[in-house]
Amino acid sequence: MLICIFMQKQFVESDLRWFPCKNNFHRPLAVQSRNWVVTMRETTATEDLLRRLTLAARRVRMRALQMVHHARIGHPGGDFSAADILVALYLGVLRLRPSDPSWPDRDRFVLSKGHCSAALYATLAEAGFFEEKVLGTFMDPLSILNGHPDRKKVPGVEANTGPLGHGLPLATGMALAARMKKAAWRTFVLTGDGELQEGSNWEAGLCAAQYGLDNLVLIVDRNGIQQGDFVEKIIRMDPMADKWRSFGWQVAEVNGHDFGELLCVLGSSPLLPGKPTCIVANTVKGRGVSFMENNPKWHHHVPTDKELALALAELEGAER
Amino acid sequence: MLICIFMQKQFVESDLRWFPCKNNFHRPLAVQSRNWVVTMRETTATEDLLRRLTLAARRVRMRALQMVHHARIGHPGGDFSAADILVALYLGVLRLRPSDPSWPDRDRFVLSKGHCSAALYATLAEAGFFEEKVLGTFMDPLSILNGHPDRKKVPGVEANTGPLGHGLPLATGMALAARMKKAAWRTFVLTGDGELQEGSNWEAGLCAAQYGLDNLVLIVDRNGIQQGDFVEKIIRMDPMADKWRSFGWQVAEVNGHDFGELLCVLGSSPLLPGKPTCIVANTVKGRGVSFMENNPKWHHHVPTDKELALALAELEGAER
Amino acid sequence: MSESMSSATETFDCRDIFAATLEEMAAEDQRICAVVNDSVGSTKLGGFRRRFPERFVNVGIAEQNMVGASAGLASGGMIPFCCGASCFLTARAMEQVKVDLGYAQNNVKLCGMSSGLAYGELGPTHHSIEDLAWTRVIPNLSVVVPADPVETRSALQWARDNDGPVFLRLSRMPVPRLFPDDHRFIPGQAPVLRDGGDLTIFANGVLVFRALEAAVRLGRRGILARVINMSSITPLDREAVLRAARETGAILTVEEASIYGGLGGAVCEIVAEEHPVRVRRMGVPGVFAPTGSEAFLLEHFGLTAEGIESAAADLVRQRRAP
Amino acid sequence: MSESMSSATETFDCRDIFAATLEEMAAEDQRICAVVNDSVGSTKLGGFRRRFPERFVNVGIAEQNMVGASAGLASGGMIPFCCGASCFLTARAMEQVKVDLGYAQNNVKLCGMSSGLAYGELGPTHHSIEDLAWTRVIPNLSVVVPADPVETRSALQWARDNDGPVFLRLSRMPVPRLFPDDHRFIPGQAPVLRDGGDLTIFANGVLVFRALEAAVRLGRRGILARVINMSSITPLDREAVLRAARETGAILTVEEASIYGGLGGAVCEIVAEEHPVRVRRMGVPGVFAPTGSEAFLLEHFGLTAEGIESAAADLVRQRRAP
Ligand SMILES: Cc1ncc(C[n+]2csc(CCOP(=O)(O)OP(=O)(O)O)c2C)c(N)n1
Ligand SMILES: Cc1ncc(C[n+]2csc(CCOP(=O)(O)OP(=O)(O)O)c2C)c(N)n1
Ligand SMILES: [Mg+2]
Ligand SMILES: [Mg+2]
Repeated sequence: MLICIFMQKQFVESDLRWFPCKNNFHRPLAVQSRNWVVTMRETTATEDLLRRLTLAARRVRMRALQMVHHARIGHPGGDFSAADILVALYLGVLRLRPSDPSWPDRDRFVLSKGHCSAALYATLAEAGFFEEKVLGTFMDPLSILNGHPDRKKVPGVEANTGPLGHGLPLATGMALAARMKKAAWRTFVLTGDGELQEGSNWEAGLCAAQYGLDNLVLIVDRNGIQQGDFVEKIIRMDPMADKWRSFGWQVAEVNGHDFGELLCVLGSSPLLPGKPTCIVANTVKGRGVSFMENNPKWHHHVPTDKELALALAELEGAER
Repeated sequence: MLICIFMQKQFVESDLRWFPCKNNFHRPLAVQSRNWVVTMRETTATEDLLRRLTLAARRVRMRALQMVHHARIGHPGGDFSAADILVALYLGVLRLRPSDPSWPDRDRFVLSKGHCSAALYATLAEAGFFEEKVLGTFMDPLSILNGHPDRKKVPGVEANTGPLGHGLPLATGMALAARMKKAAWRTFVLTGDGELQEGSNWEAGLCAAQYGLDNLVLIVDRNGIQQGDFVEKIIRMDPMADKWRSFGWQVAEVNGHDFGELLCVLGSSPLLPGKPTCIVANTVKGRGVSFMENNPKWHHHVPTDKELALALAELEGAER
Repeated sequence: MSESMSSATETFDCRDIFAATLEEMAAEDQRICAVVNDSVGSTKLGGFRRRFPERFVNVGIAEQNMVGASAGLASGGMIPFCCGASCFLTARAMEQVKVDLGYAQNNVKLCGMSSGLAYGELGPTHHSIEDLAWTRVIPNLSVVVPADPVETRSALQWARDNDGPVFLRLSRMPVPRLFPDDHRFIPGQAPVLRDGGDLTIFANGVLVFRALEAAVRLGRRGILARVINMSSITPLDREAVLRAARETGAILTVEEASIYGGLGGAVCEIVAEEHPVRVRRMGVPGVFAPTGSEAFLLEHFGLTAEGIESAAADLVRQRRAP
Repeated sequence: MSESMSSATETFDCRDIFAATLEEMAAEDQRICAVVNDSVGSTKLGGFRRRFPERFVNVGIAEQNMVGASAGLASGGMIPFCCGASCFLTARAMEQVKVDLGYAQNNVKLCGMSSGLAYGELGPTHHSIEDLAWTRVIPNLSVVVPADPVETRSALQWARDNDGPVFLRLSRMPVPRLFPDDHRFIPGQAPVLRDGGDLTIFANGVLVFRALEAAVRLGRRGILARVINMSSITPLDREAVLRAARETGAILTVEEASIYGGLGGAVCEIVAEEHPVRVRRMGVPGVFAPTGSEAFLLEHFGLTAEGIESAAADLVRQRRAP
């Protein structure tokens, strides 16, 4: 299978440093275009792996929606746009030990868009950090599964998020810590696109670039929708890639729902020595259920019983 | 006299809207280059006007330094990099009535880098907002001239600044107010370059672009030095123009010590309809006194008696 | 949880009257505008945006700019109502609130929505229980916590007419009406809702009706509680506090906020300064809350009619003891 | 201004011992790092940067990221000392302090430099007099205001050894040494510096030596003042407060901070809850200061040995009156 990655022209393929990765499946082939180096990489990710991830992501979506339905609060739209990214990370990219969540050399992942805790919890259960049945307590009184993740309570959670704009500063600090300790772990952070309206992100962006944090990967869940409306209509964030480039980052764009692309790009991230990496993941909010897709209402709409049943049936029957 | 302005390629000269300006001296001539439209404009600013401003700026520098020496605190380096910009604004660009500081239709100016209050106060006195002798009370007990400007006390001051990163949000609000009131005033704001490390600026930058605030002009005092060191060594802010462009602003660069350029570009700002304007003013910190120029120490060094005397003598004898 | 009053009475989400009043005021006064941080739905300002699109500013998810730009709008002659979740509005823009509002005295009305424990199971990041302590220490800033729809409306109208920065701490949990239509919010005046001589309960916001219920229950046990609506935190009704100290000899404060530095703190400061008596503070006792809905958490922290009743009874017992 | 003690005694800018101790600790412990916001000079960390460049992070002028990245460093196993002017460190990053430090319990040591009125004529934007009220309401966060170089050093060492977030509120104004070399800062323990039975003065930071001077002067007038160093704001020494209430019957609090919600507020809360006595709070009385140096402003607000003396004498007089 061939994967395309778009990179800034000024960097040539020979600059790229490949990080060791669980599924070490990239074979770089550079192709010049007018404005871009289009890097074609052949993935050795087996159909089998891709199938496993697809099934896991389907379960994550189903559980997350059930959890939101149960709690009568939640953010299913963003859960669904992020589900494939989370599954690709936890089942295909991050070096982790679910049975030893505080293993010092683990890769770090920060869910900056902490309102999508349902998808995170479902993914953590899928990855084996805790038992699936815990998911049934989502937001129940005294549950460990608060509406936003709490690192003091939930195995596998690295940061207490919820207020937007905390994740990238935290991740920048984690990446600095790895450098100070000469440790090999990488730090990944997932933000929303609306979230990047918070200035704290740009403070951290400047800092990470100055310190050349090539152990830091920012993934932007670019679903084009924030809480109340389309991002474009509230505060436009495009051109997204230009912003990060002008702040000193290496940028790549991927289809955030294509496991081949996700595994290849996330697996070989950070992409360049001496620079932090930003991966703009183009996604669809509500992805996976026809009537939820690309509809701002589903940012925090709680499904009715009927909507839940319809959605589950759609997900159950999904081919792709 | 010919003035060069550099603009983004995609905008052609015919797009430019000229705002009425006190010194209405521009005659656009577009010249294409590879990446830029280089606009040559002939200024009709008389030698006389330029001479007046030069002398005023010299007085502003001398007084500011005396004030800092008197108070035994202050920020002379940034006072001096901003002096020409302040003088160009107050004596050549802003529509103001010094005898009626709260005239509703006045142009607004916010000194976001409020630590350079000495230069601001000296310029306000020069422009006639209050008597020169008030400057002698700089930071004295119960003086109206606090270390950072206070709009409730000082005629002509629009905003209480001091903490960096407040000016652009404030100015964005003022520009929005003008639009809501269908008023013609323009809002100008001057920030430092180190100051732009504050995320609040980028929040406001996004907002001003979304609302197409073409009555808002940001001037960046790009002196390359912040408090402790060169900007480049702490948190690099270059490429400065690219950042603002990717945030949706129209950008021009000028020599911040050339009154011809300053009058021409500030006078014709905002530069384009539908976009806020960012003017990157390339300046020298400590400009005007040989031993103060481009030396981080002078960010907040207080001159000794001898340094003061030497500096005043140099300024006094200055040609330009 | 106590049901006696709420079951009998219609309840209101004060955000509705908030939104309706703001629209009404905007129709009358061109200077009124609204500023939100991607919070059109949660502030219920969809109607405002439809009717006055040119006076509606959504700054996106950016609270520092939200408060800073509101100050700029005010300095340009507008009267901005700057509306967002109280937890972010205050904490994320604390320095803008201090400098651009308190110090520079820009005429901005901060509307902190869904304050206290309103966001329940969304957790401590979304609880706004520090906001009273945080804002009370800022000079020139009025701090108001309305108790019902009538007071919410009146406080908004007062904020419009008062030239100066105001923090309106609004809630989401449905509350019954406590005041007659013609009730007026007056800063620094704390109305007595029920008189009594055994102790005084100072409450505000959503807990006022629970305090009243507690007083009813206490009455049945022969304890006469004075209940005072302390919606005006800054300025505070010093006299009401001192009268309570002198006349009832014991004070209970009840707030949907931390017990440190807020209403309880303010009352203790006055009492200790001028007429020392025993004060017990009810609220969130210096911890981050566990998972649970607002109703669950209020119960968890004893902030129910029963909880208030028993704390009041204890206090009176202590007082009567030697 | 009172000169009697300072003229006789050598004084110290506590930032020097702060910087020296931090370097010493960093030499011993690889986990210690420093984070600054373009404040190398004002934090006196030039030496640290030279000796440990790879453990020194200058995030530029960006306080939200400064605190957030410090939390990330802590979660990655480092012990970051996050140092900047107290006014910006707290206000600009209030939510990061609440969420990333208090709630998430990341092991960050916030060092608020030049707190209180230290920046004098730079004005209210640079005064950090709200920081105690702001930080005291955040659970899990220790709040410490050392009084002299010995205590500054000991508090830093304690902060290193205590796994949890700490706010160290440091000052710049030279102060004499108050403690012997072997004095140890112990959280929640407020040492009695001078005993007396007529009233108790709780002070912290740069005002402790002025309180002691006041006590000397009061002694000459036959008033015996107990002086207690309340450097530990969270946790607070409840027992010391209650003993003071019981044994001396009147309390004066003295802090280089707002009189709302800080040390004074904390003491009033405890006293009103358990043993009501009269408390007078000295500090900045709910206003933004006029222009003037720190020394001028302290005098302006009565925060001198004479001012403390006269407030204490008044309080004792009131108490003795019927
Ligand atoms: C500081 C802060 N302000 C406001 C909110 C309320 N809020 C929760 S989610 C959300 C929209 C987020 O949009 P985006 O980042 O695009 O996330 P996604 O589309 O992936 O859900 C908002 C405004 C918040 N959580 N934090
Ligand atoms: C929020 C905030 N953080 C820190 C400071 C301290 N400070 C005052 S001036 C300054 C450097 C400013 O550099 P720059 O913006 O480049 O200004 P200029 O060079 O024009 O003086 C700093 C860090 C401040 N005033 N506000
Ligand atoms: Mg989105
Ligand atoms: Mg500079």
